Amino acid sequence: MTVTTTEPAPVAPIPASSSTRLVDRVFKMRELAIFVLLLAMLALTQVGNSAFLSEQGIKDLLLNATILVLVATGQALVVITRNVDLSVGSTLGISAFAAGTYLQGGGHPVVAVVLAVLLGVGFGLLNGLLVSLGQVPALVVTLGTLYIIRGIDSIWVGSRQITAADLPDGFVDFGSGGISAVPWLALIALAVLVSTAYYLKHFGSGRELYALGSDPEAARLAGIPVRRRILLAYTFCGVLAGLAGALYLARFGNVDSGTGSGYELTVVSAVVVGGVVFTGGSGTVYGAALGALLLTSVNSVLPALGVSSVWVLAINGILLILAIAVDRVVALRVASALKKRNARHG
Amino acid sequence: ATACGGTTKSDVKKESGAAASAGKADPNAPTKKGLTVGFLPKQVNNPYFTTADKGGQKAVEALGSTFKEVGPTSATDTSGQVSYVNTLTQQQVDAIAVSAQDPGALCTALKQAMKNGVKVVTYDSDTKPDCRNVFVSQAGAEDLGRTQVQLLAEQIGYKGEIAILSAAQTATNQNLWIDYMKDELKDPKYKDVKLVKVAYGNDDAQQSFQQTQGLLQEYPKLAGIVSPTTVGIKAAAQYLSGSKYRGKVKLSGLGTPNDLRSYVKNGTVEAFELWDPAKLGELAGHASVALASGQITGKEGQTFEAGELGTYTIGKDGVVDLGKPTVFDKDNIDDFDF
Amino acid sequence: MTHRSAKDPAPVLALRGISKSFGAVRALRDVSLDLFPGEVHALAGENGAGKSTLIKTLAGVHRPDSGQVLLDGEPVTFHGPADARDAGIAVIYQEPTLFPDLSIAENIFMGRQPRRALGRIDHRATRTATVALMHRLGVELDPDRPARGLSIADQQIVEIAKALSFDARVLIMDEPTAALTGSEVARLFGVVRALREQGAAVLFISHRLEEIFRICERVTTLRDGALIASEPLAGMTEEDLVRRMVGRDLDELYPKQHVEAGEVALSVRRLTREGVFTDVSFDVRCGEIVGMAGLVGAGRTEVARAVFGVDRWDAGEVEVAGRALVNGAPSTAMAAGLALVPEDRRAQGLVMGMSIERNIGLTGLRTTRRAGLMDRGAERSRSLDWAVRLQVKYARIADAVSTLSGGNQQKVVLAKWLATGPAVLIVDEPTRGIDVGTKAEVHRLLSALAADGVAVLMISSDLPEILGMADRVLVMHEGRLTAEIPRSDATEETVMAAATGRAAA
Amino acid sequence: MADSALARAVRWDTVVGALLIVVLLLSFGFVDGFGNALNLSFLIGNTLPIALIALPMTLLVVSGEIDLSVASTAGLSGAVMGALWNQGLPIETIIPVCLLLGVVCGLVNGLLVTRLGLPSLAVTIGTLAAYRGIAQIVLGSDAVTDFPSPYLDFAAGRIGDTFVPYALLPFLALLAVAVIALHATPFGRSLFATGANEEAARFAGVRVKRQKLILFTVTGLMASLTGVFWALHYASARFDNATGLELSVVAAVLLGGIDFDGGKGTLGGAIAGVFLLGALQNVMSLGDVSAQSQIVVTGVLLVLSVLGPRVVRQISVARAGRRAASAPTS
Ligand SMILES: Nc1ncnc2c1ncn2[C@@H]1O[C@H](COP(=O)(O)OP(=O)(O)OP(=O)(O)O)[C@@H](O)[C@H]1O
Ligand SMILES: Nc1ncnc2c1ncn2[C@@H]1O[C@H](COP(=O)(O)OP(=O)(O)OP(=O)(O)O)[C@@H](O)[C@H]1O
Ligand SMILES: [Mg+2]
Ligand SMILES: [Mg+2]
Repeated sequence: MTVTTTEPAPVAPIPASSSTRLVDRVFKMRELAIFVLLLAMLALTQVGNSAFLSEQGIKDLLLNATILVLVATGQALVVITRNVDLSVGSTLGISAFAAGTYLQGGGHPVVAVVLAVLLGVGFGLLNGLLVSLGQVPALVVTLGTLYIIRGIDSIWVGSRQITAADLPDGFVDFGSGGISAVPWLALIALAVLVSTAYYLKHFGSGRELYALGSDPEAARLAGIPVRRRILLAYTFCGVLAGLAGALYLARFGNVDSGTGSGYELTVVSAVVVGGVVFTGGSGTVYGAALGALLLTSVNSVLPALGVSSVWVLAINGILLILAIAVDRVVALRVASALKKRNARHG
Repeated sequence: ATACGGTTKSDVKKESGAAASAGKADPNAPTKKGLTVGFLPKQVNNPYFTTADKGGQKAVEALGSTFKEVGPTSATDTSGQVSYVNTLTQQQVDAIAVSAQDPGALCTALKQAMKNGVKVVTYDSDTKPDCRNVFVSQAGAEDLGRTQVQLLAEQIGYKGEIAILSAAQTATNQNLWIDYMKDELKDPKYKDVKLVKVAYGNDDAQQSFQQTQGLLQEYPKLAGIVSPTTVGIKAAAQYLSGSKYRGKVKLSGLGTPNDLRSYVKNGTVEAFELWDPAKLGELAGHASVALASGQITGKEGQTFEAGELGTYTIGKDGVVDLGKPTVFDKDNIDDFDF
Repeated sequence: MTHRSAKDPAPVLALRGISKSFGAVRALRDVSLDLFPGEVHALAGENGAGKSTLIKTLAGVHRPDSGQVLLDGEPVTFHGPADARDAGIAVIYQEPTLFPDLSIAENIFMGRQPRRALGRIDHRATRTATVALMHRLGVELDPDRPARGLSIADQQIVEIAKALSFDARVLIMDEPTAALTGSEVARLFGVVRALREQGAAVLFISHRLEEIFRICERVTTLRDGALIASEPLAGMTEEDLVRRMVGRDLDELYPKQHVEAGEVALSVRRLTREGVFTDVSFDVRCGEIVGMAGLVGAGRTEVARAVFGVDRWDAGEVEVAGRALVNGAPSTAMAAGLALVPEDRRAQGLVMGMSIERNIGLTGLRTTRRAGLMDRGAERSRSLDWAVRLQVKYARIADAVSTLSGGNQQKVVLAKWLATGPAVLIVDEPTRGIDVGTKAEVHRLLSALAADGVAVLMISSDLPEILGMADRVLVMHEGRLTAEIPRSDATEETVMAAATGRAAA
Repeated sequence: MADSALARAVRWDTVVGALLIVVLLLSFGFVDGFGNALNLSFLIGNTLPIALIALPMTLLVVSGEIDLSVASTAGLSGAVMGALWNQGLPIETIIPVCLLLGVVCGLVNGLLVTRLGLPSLAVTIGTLAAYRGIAQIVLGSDAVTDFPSPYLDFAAGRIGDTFVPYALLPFLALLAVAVIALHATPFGRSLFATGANEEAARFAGVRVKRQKLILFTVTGLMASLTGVFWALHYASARFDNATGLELSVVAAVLLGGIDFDGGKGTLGGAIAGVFLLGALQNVMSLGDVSAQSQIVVTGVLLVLSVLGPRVVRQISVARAGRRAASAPTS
């Protein structure tokens, strides 16, 4: 009762390397779509208003995006693991204020940044521990910590505020300065972005973040230290939220108890527009950064075109939907191209 | 308008006039002690309101009564503010001093409060007149609107394009001021001044920031910006001071000395104005106690004592004006701390 | 070929007196097991006997309630799958555990990628190694293709490649062949033999007894979580093994009754879904069991999905009892009397967190209602009735199906569809992972259904099953129907010839 | 997994219900001003908008989707109501128009999700901005307050001197409909299946897309109903009405034990969550707890709502494990 007795015949090796490049290219297209959309939008605006892409204009665009890019990078990491951190806005707010208070008291700017980052680490760890040890839904937990951190911030800060006058000049100048059109802050964000992307692609633990977002149970069976990785993602997200807080302080020179509130929806939008899928396991930080750039640019484009601010919100929303729809269509194309290519009959 | 038998706008009568209480005012009634006055700002944690409410506290406590402050943490949480009115009513305070987030939304709750014997004073932002007893106005809206334009026009030499950076589109007082600004600009002496745009930064630092950028990109020849909101003027100042426009584009409007001190010193801002929020709160406190003591009811023409501030007379629709705003510049700014 | 290094009596891995309970269920009671290097060891038992639980205990997924795991004679405690892996134990779990978003290459080497300087991953080496593994298994799978969308069989192959990718001392395979057809099985066995020659210990689970006899030297039988016997296979017959597993003799394995075929119940005409299958036409009559054979990926499942309406078709038509079906609408197909037992029970057949009762009830939402509301009594009795008829082994009908063993889950899927009282029943790999006893039970059931006039289309990769049960055999090759073979002519040779495209019928 | 019986014993929705009752009882006894009819009617009236939206939201979340645009839809229908009222249209015409608008908003969400296959979270973050933006375009900076008093009285008033707001009665009717739809109909059953395993539901003949489209549409309808109610209750139609309400709804629904991965939860739990948060806020305000501290309490409650059941389960599992281990194995 044997099924078959034919012993296997050797199979021709797979012609692989060319197809790899194709896959790579096709997959990059997902980010490409957003990139093209962004460029088109900027070009159109430039046509409508020649001052838009002046040195100052470019600098403003980059500066506006910096903080969101940083937070979105951290968020992307968390979303890749099939979790979410809604508390980033609160963390940003409290660490910005902490850094501000320290600077107000005559502290050194570098120490202030470190302080903000450390606060970020603390809250990131808190979120990470709650989510990974408790194994409870991240959405609920971080919505909870969003409220908790914001509440603590409000109680601590009260009606105090920190203004540019309280900060060392060097710090504030750093926030708006740079090499011609490229602000220092944007360079920091870029460095963080590139190294995060490199880490995700080329290091084992980076790939494991994708794996456990893709299928947590399979990750456990594959011996991936799931809890430690989730903790890592949250801590990293907290670090970037804290760093973003410090940069926010430098950029706006102005923080109070409301700083960063409501930021979570913007960050999540940026990440989603950037093609990082909410069910985990796919997407890149470059995508998230592009999403952030797109979103903040919209806010600069509309005023520059003289669109009444009454229209801004509606256009914003419609653009957001457009961006995800385009992304989706491209993704479907990719999938069907893959299917055709890999069809086993033919 | 009732063609289909429905209820339309024209069927609804306009009500107006302050809700003067039934009882008569007795200007000589003794000031009651041991009252409780609840202050309900648009937003707690907002430095402006904190200063104002401190003034209120000073007045109320000086008169031998108890002060308390409650309020929502967001300036757009109208339902939150309504619940606080309800709560204060439940707690049977003697008077509520409230800065309304919305002219209509608080009405039902405030009327309910007045029905339960609570006196209602609005300050900074009014409700519909029939929903409160007295409105303590920071300054005549007309004064504020006109003086802001005058201040900026002087700085730009009565010549060039100007823009307004306001808060939310729905902010009642902002809109009123803007109307007066536009009216002031009709004066022939402003024939070379052109208002090109009203932008809205929603009292959010970052949005106000980007709106300022947008204004400058759209109108490269912009000579000046008026921002009749403390958040807006601060954000605009921060942007200008870090950009190539510092000192070239003039900025004026309403701001607090503490916020703008450094920008005045580094030349971004020449002069701006504001009333003293502490005094506004103080006056609201006095008005509350006077109402609760029965010295006034909110009718036009009644007068009451407001301690150091002097004597005030209630105007039309139950409005009390604090007085003219103060102009701050390099020379006097260090004399103020709020 | 039967080579055994019995001269080395020390087991690499051993279990001593292992017990494990899940709540009230005692999945393992005092079980011991020895795995010797250079030996393939079979683990046999009915569904729910505790085989997978035993494996998960060996792999560090479950901690035993009592008893010991010995590695090279030393007691060890595995705190997690990583510990077991580091000890050189490779495991293929019963249910594929792939990362759908990651490429096949990454899936295989996750956590153990070849490294370059500074601990960076060597992507190129990973790909090369994957290509080599695929070559060894004789399959063509693009290493860069994401695992999402792989058929169950391909997933299983990736799992096998994963286990082979590290030169494990112990290889544990929980029903690796359940989704595979003959040629892939043969490949796999070739690889297993090679590993055995190299001195690895292999633990192998399968419900296809002939496979056990083909590759194993020794068999351990479990029944109800208890150890029945551990003995050499030499000299045993299939009947002996079945008796150990079931505790009694088994009736005929393929109890096909002869039925006169009636009216055409299901008629598929020139059905095409671009890039997947082309121009497929066939009929199934009342009372007939039509088998559908083909190699993995031939497109059988895709045809079934399209016929049932889960996927849309691009051209052609489907009629049930003379009435044309709407394209892409499972609900109308169900209303017309069609039922599909899908291939992937976890993804398509069951709602894992839901109770057994409600899973079975899910196909009856249209019928078990009173005045538009759920009739819970009717739902329960319908579910109980079918769970009992299919001998599902459960503690309470309100328990989540996720607590059932793989085979019992399969029975729930069957129950869910049989409960609709279909006129046309399509079953896709109906006995995948089902033990011999139950398999005969399922076959008897299908046979009885056919006798009652139900038209049955049976897709299966288990050739003996097809040959034993089908009145007619349809064979697919690369998306086309290549042969229709009457029962009298159907042999392994004719079917395989058509399936591999070597002969046109 | 192994502990379904234990899991059932510590079902969070019953815990929330019990907690609500405890809070109410304690407040009656110990908090001045809580128990009187006026306060209770305020409490209920101010909680109703959240409760109204929580009804369809619960169903939506059970089926594995979410709609964050609800508050904007409510704002939009309020804005349209104000604009049309300013145009002189009769309110009897305006309200149906607004509800229809809500249906359209919901339909847009639903079509984007079901036809294009976009994730609902992303889509509704987009429409959250878009609908609010349209509201701003429609009504601009106006605040319309002069709605006819019979309507205002209905939306803000209560029956005699009781604690029952008029609006509570229609809400209870809607609640009953929603409870039956979710827990006693085949439709509700299929929602649970879809939420837990959409693929399997499709294979079982559930028309998943149509079902989701219906849910989004109903959610839009209920959101616009809430918008109309809001404008009348607070006698104020502005474009920024109900801003941020979506987070309150989500928080309350989560607190009520609805699992955002879909497939789990009860409507009773969700509504208990809504009123628990409402009651706690009321009590804390009466007790002069500052708004900032109230935020912290809300946050802590949310965290506890997921951590609590988890910890209880872990403890009982550990205990069961110890018992099993100590039992002699034959
Ligand atoms: N996580 C679990 N929770 C509760 N019960 C479980 C769990 N896992 C397994 N069981 C029970 O333990 C028993 C043994 O299951 P196991 O999966 O080991 O069977 P099996 O021999 O692998 O069966 P099959 O051949 O069907 O795969 C079954 O009764 C099953 O219901
Ligand atoms: N390029 C591809 N993209 C996605 N899926 C693919 C691709 N190529 C093949 N497949 C999968 O391979 C399978 C091909 O057909 P199908 O499963 O219908 O064959 P089958 O004969 O039923 O095989 P099996 O015995 O595995 O069920 C499909 O499940 C399909 O999802
Ligand atoms: Mg098993
Ligand atoms: Mg198949």
